[in-house]
Amino acid sequence: MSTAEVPVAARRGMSDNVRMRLQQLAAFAGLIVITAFFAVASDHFFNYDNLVNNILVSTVQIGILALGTTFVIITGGIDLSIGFGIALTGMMAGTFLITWDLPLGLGLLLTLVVGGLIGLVNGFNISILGMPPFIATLAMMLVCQGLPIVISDNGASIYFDDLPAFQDLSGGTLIPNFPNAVLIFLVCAVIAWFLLNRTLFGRYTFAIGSNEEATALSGINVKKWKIIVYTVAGVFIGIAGIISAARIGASPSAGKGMELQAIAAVVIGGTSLAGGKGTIVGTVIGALIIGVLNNGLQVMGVPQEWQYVILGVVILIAVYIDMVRKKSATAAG
Amino acid sequence: MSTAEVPVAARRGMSDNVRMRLQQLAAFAGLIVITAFFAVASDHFFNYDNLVNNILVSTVQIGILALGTTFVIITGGIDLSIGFGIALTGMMAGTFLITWDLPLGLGLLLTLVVGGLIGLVNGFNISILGMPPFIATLAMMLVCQGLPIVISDNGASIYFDDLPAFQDLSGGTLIPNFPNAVLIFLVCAVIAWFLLNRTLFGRYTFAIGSNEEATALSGINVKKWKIIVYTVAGVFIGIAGIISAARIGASPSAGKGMELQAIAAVVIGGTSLAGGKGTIVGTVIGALIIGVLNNGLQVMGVPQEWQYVILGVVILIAVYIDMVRKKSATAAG
Amino acid sequence: SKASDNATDTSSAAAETSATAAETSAETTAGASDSAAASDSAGASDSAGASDSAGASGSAAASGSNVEPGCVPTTKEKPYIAIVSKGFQHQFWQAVKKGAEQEAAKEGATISFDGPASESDVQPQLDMLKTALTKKPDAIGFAALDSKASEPILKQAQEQKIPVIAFDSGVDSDIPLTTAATDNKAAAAEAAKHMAELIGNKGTVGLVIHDQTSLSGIDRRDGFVEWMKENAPDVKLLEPQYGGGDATKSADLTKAIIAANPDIAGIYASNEGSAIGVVKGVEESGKKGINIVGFDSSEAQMTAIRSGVQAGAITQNPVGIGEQVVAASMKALKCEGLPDTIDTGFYWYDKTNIDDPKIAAVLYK
Amino acid sequence: MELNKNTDPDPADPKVAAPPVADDRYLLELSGVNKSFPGVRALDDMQLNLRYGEVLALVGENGAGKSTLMKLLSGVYTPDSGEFYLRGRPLRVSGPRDAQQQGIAIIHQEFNLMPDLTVAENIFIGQEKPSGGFLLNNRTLNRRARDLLERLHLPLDPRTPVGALTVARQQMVEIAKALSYDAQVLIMDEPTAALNDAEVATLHELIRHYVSPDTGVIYISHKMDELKAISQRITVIRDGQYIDTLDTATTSMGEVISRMVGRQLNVNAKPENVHGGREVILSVQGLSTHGLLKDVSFELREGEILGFAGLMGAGRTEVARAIVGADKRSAGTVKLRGRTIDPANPAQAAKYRIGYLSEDRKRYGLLLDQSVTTNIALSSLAERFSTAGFVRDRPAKAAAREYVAQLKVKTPSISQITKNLSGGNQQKVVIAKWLLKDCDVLIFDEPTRGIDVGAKEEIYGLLNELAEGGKSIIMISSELPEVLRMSHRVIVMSEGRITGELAAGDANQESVMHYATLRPDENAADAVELGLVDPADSDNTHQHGKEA
Ligand SMILES: Nc1ncnc2c1ncn2[C@@H]1O[C@H](COP(=O)(O)OP(=O)(O)OP(=O)(O)O)[C@@H](O)[C@H]1O
Ligand SMILES: Nc1ncnc2c1ncn2[C@@H]1O[C@H](COP(=O)(O)OP(=O)(O)OP(=O)(O)O)[C@@H](O)[C@H]1O
Ligand SMILES: [Mg+2]
Ligand SMILES: [Mg+2]
Repeated sequence: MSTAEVPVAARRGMSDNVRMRLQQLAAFAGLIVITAFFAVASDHFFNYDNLVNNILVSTVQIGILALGTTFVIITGGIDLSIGFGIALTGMMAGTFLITWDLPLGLGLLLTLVVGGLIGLVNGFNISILGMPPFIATLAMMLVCQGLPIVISDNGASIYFDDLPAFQDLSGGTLIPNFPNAVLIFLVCAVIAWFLLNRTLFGRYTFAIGSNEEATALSGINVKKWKIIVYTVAGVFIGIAGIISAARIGASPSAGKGMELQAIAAVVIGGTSLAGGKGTIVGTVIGALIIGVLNNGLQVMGVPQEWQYVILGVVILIAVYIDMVRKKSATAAG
Repeated sequence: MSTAEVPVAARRGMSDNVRMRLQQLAAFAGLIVITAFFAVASDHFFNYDNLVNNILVSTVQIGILALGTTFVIITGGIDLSIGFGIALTGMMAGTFLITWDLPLGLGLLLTLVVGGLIGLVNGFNISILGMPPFIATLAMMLVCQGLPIVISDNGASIYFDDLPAFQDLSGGTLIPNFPNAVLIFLVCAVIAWFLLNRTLFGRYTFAIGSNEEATALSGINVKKWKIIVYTVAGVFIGIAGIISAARIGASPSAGKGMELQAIAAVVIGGTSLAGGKGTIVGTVIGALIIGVLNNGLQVMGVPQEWQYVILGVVILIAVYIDMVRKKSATAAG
Repeated sequence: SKASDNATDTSSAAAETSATAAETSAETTAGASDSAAASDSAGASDSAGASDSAGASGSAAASGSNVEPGCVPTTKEKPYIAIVSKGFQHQFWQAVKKGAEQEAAKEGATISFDGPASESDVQPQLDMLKTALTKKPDAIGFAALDSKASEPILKQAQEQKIPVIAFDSGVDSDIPLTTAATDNKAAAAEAAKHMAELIGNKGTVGLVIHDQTSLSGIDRRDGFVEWMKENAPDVKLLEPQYGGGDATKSADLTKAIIAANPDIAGIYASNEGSAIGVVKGVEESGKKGINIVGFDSSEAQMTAIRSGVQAGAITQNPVGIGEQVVAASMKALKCEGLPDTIDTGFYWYDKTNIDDPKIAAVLYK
Repeated sequence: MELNKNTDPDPADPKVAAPPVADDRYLLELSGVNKSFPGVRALDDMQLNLRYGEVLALVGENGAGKSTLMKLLSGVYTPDSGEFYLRGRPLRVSGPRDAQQQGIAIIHQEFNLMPDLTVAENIFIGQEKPSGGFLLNNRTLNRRARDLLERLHLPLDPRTPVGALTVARQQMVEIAKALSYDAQVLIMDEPTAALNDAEVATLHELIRHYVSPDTGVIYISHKMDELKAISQRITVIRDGQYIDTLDTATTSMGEVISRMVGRQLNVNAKPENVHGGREVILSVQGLSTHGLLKDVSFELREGEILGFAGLMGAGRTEVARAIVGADKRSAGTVKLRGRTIDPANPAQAAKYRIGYLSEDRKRYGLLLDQSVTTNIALSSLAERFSTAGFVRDRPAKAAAREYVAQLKVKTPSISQITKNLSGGNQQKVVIAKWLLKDCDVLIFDEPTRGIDVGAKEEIYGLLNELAEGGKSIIMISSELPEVLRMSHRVIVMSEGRITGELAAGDANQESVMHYATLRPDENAADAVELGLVDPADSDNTHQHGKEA
């Protein structure tokens, strides 16, 4: 009997991979379609400068937040603290590097630690105290909204003009004509992909999201791994905070509202808020879709009130196309 | 065998009711503690005027949104469009009653219809097209952010000074010293409670959230009921929009950010974002906790940046207390 | 919603059509200089504000000499001016947009007008500015949320020989050819001055500010606070509260403030949304005799002022600002000289002067 | 119809062979049914017919297509092709609702219950009879439920949330729900998988009362001995194809089995008894929980298979959960090789090389939306398939393939999503997970639930190999024959107490049932027998057990 199955198995395995590819293709297709549309609709849209220096650069922060949040969402959780987390980590970077005038490397490290701590506390509240992720991270969001102003001098920003090395983290170009911010985003994406697909951490992330109790009964320390997941997400907040500060200086209101956009990017990328499913590639594509839409509509000179409306409708359509393809892909293969 | 088993079963049944009661008690206890604290901390806090005219009135809009959202969240969904939904329904109320000068009753009815339509579209996208609720309602949120400005005359608010009957919906006092807005909130709460606990609609709301597949296999038309759930939530948006417009005039940026607060109120009230569990009483208490905290901290004159931080921490504590009680309640049974 | 420092005000200056609006802008500068004299003599509280600002923000219609180095007059018959403002959703910005559109129609230019959803969205605004640049505009109008942060992008504009006209609040950089601005701090100080007069230089005053972290919020808070500290030490200022420019939230804040300070003598509201909220809050609290000093202009505030619920308000001239941006841009394109700053002024208005044509011209609903 | 009335089958005596069939016209008739899933031909020209008033048993290996066929009848799936007739009239089922309305009720193999709803709400979901089409009255609903449950002799409180019930009780809710429809065709897909003999008997009683001249039952089960007791005819299918339909009365089970698996099976893999000599690996003393357990003490020796018998709710699962730290212990110690251990969670238990296979595969066993490989490798990932935190997939896949072959898991590929496997094959995956992770102590809770006879033999074989290899196994099972056959020793529980311990020799139907039905808490005599009346230390329990 098993012999009888082998050929089937072969076939099955294939169609399975095919489906995976198709899914990502679908999301990707959505991105292509939108890009193509704007390329045709406006002659200012499709040029290296706009694509890289405008769209990519403007996508970096949401993208990096989305990467970290992908892990959280795959476990079935959610993280609302990432938006204002940028404000807090950014202001801390300012405090370390400007106010305290610490050496660059140390300052960056400490900033990432602060990010990690934000995540650690989230993880502790969720995993050990058993709080609903929504509440735990909402509370952290409020804390991250208040503390930066406390740190700041009456809500004033901190600037890094005397620290070009730091500013170069965003504006510099290790690769000619290719802003470091984008480079860092890509590196983060690769690392995230690796973590999710090649490590125990990634496997347990999926397992927890797909059935937490079963995972626990399989002898995996779910509590521990959940804390790690949120902490990793926190480190990504730190990275985003550093880039934000390096780009425009540390502002106590930086990152406001970015949590929704980042989560949207993740979900547009095909990751399920119910947990258990998700891809890094999808998240990157999701972030790009948002970036392209924002930029494209403005380049076309659409009145802003209509930009909101169209953005909403297009997101719907993009996700819908994606889903239809998945369905057909699943139905077929 | 049966004889022997009955007690066990009975035990569960009982301890279960006890648990339910304990839960609400817990959330309620949290509210009491917080209120008591402020009553002691400030001599301007605990008086009828502040409790009713300030706290309750300020809770009405979030409260009403939270009521509608409770149904959505119990089905395991989420609704982000409720915040700006207030802007859209409010502006429509203005358009109907001022611009088009329709009779009051008709204008109100149409506004509720608009709210219902917002929900209906959400429901359609989620239930029929199978979109993730987060995306579907996020898109709707964007639409509700843009349209009010489109409708408005260059973003100008619409005022109802010539329509005192309309303004009385919020400020008037059918019951002496008791603002109609609060009255309407209470009526909405009672209706919501009734819908959730005494009707087929409520029963299926729980069933869907508890196990959608099983509910469908039991022969329930899940798609239909989900659409109804979102539509009902939409009608509540309409009510909140009317009250907002009646109180302050219709502004294209009204309700911004209220979605998070409303959802928070629901979750603080013990409703699980995973679906299947939730109570109206809990939601009302949750909304009140938020209202009391905001007002109390302001009355105490706490600097705003600290208000954020404290709000976050207190929410954590309140929810944690609540959970500990639940746990102990469950452990017992 | 932090939008708009001078936020939310309106739009349908449509009433006074572009013709009147044009003369408005003329008025403004004039009004600025002559009332300068006025206020020097006696701090008469009619259109005095303008003078202070004139004083504050340096000579108004002064040296018209700024010209793009190596400027070549455009040949385009319909030049394109990209305007990136600080906000969008609020009436004030819609009014600026209105003025710009009117002027553009007159001068035969095309414009685009974008602004972030909230005034703390520094980065989204910079993304918009960069995007605007890629559209190769002939001139750029820009109201910086964070002037330091925008410096690098403005440099790009300079390199591309695109004249930049700053507006609303200064960009501390020499790139913009001119700044069509109003001085928020001075305007707030003017508000403080009137508040002090109204409450007889003593008593408790609450502040409902529209934004804690945006420049406009900070200036309108500090301008008010600093003036009081210096000139009316007996006035007790409460901890500022922030309502995000949202009328409902501001109303709730106001009621909490009144509850906590039964002896409150006055409340200062730093923008349109805040003002509407404060007025509503005071009404709902049922308290009488609280002096409300507001900011910006709208039907609601005018009604409140006429009815006496609100003492008065500072208004700036968003329509005028919008017109100035386009007018200045056109001048720049024609290589005509521009002054360092074009003071668009601000005005105190109350029951007494609300119908004075000079004021009526800069009020919008 | 009139005719049938008089020849109503007599439900009285279960032991007599199936009562005469009421009528040989068919109540339900299917032919030429095909259904394929991606990469799987689940049903291939399948046929089946059900007579009026009969109980038709449907048997076949795991993955043969039984559930799929039933899901076609109940409107879950739509057939690729095939003819369906109900009472001679063509039958089209557009969905679950439609199936109900046409008089077809089904108990699915996997539960379809709303855990957050009460027993009553679950039973009557869709038939609430709201007044005004809208208003509900919980009091009447609970009353209706109580009446039904009493009529069915099911020990359930209508107000209990279903999520708080054990598998066995959830199964009862499913049964009550299905019977509440009073449909003409009642489909039961492995209704007894989670039940033990006593409850099975109760269920069969219910079925006999249900069957009437114009109704019929399709009964799916892997427990061969049940078929004789309840069915009139047995339809056998294999690999999605129809094999044959046999008259129960005139057929031997051996024949049925060989038709099923297509070969002869030897069904006597009795393990040779391990004698006390071997060292004690696990020793549990005075284990108690807040829930139910009272002073549970026993020892597990190296290379031993220790059977746990008892009625539903006896507390066997709780013992297991308490040992691995899934539930809190209120008292008692657990010693591993004489060292006291106190695992706070299954993860720690796993570190001590103690593994627990849950009785509830859907809730506590599987990652349903993950692949077969992922599920099999999950427990062993850390120590076997990773270096420095990086996962090595190739060996994991190899291992998965190995077990898929050995346990004959019917799946198109090891990358198949587990949800798409048949129930029994899902169970095999869970077992593979624990076989792969080499633990010293394995606690198997209802390990063969839903597994076909052939595969059971494979698993028994593997368990024996493990035991011989020095592993120690606790086998909780509601299938007494299985316990008796596999165990070196049998421990019997009742109401959270150990009421008896029997050596393989002394263990038999009667002796086990005797201890399983002792009720020290209600019955003084039982208390005396267990020596609980005088506050003696817990050993007495065993003494008495052994003496018996
Ligand atoms: N939704 C599905 N998608 C893909 N394959 C499926 C699906 N459902 C069933 N199958 C396949 O169809 C075949 C028959 O499955 P089915 O559940 O009918 O078997 P079964 O006879 O009920 O087995 P068991 O005794 O284990 O319950 C199996 O090989 C299974 O893998
Ligand atoms: N997960 C659970 N949730 C709630 N109650 C439980 C749970 N598990 C067990 N119980 C309670 O403990 C009692 C013992 O159940 P348990 O499952 O341990 O018995 P058992 O001997 O394993 O019987 P079976 O497993 O056959 O149902 C049950 O009566 C049940 O009320
Ligand atoms: Mg099956
Ligand atoms: Mg059990």
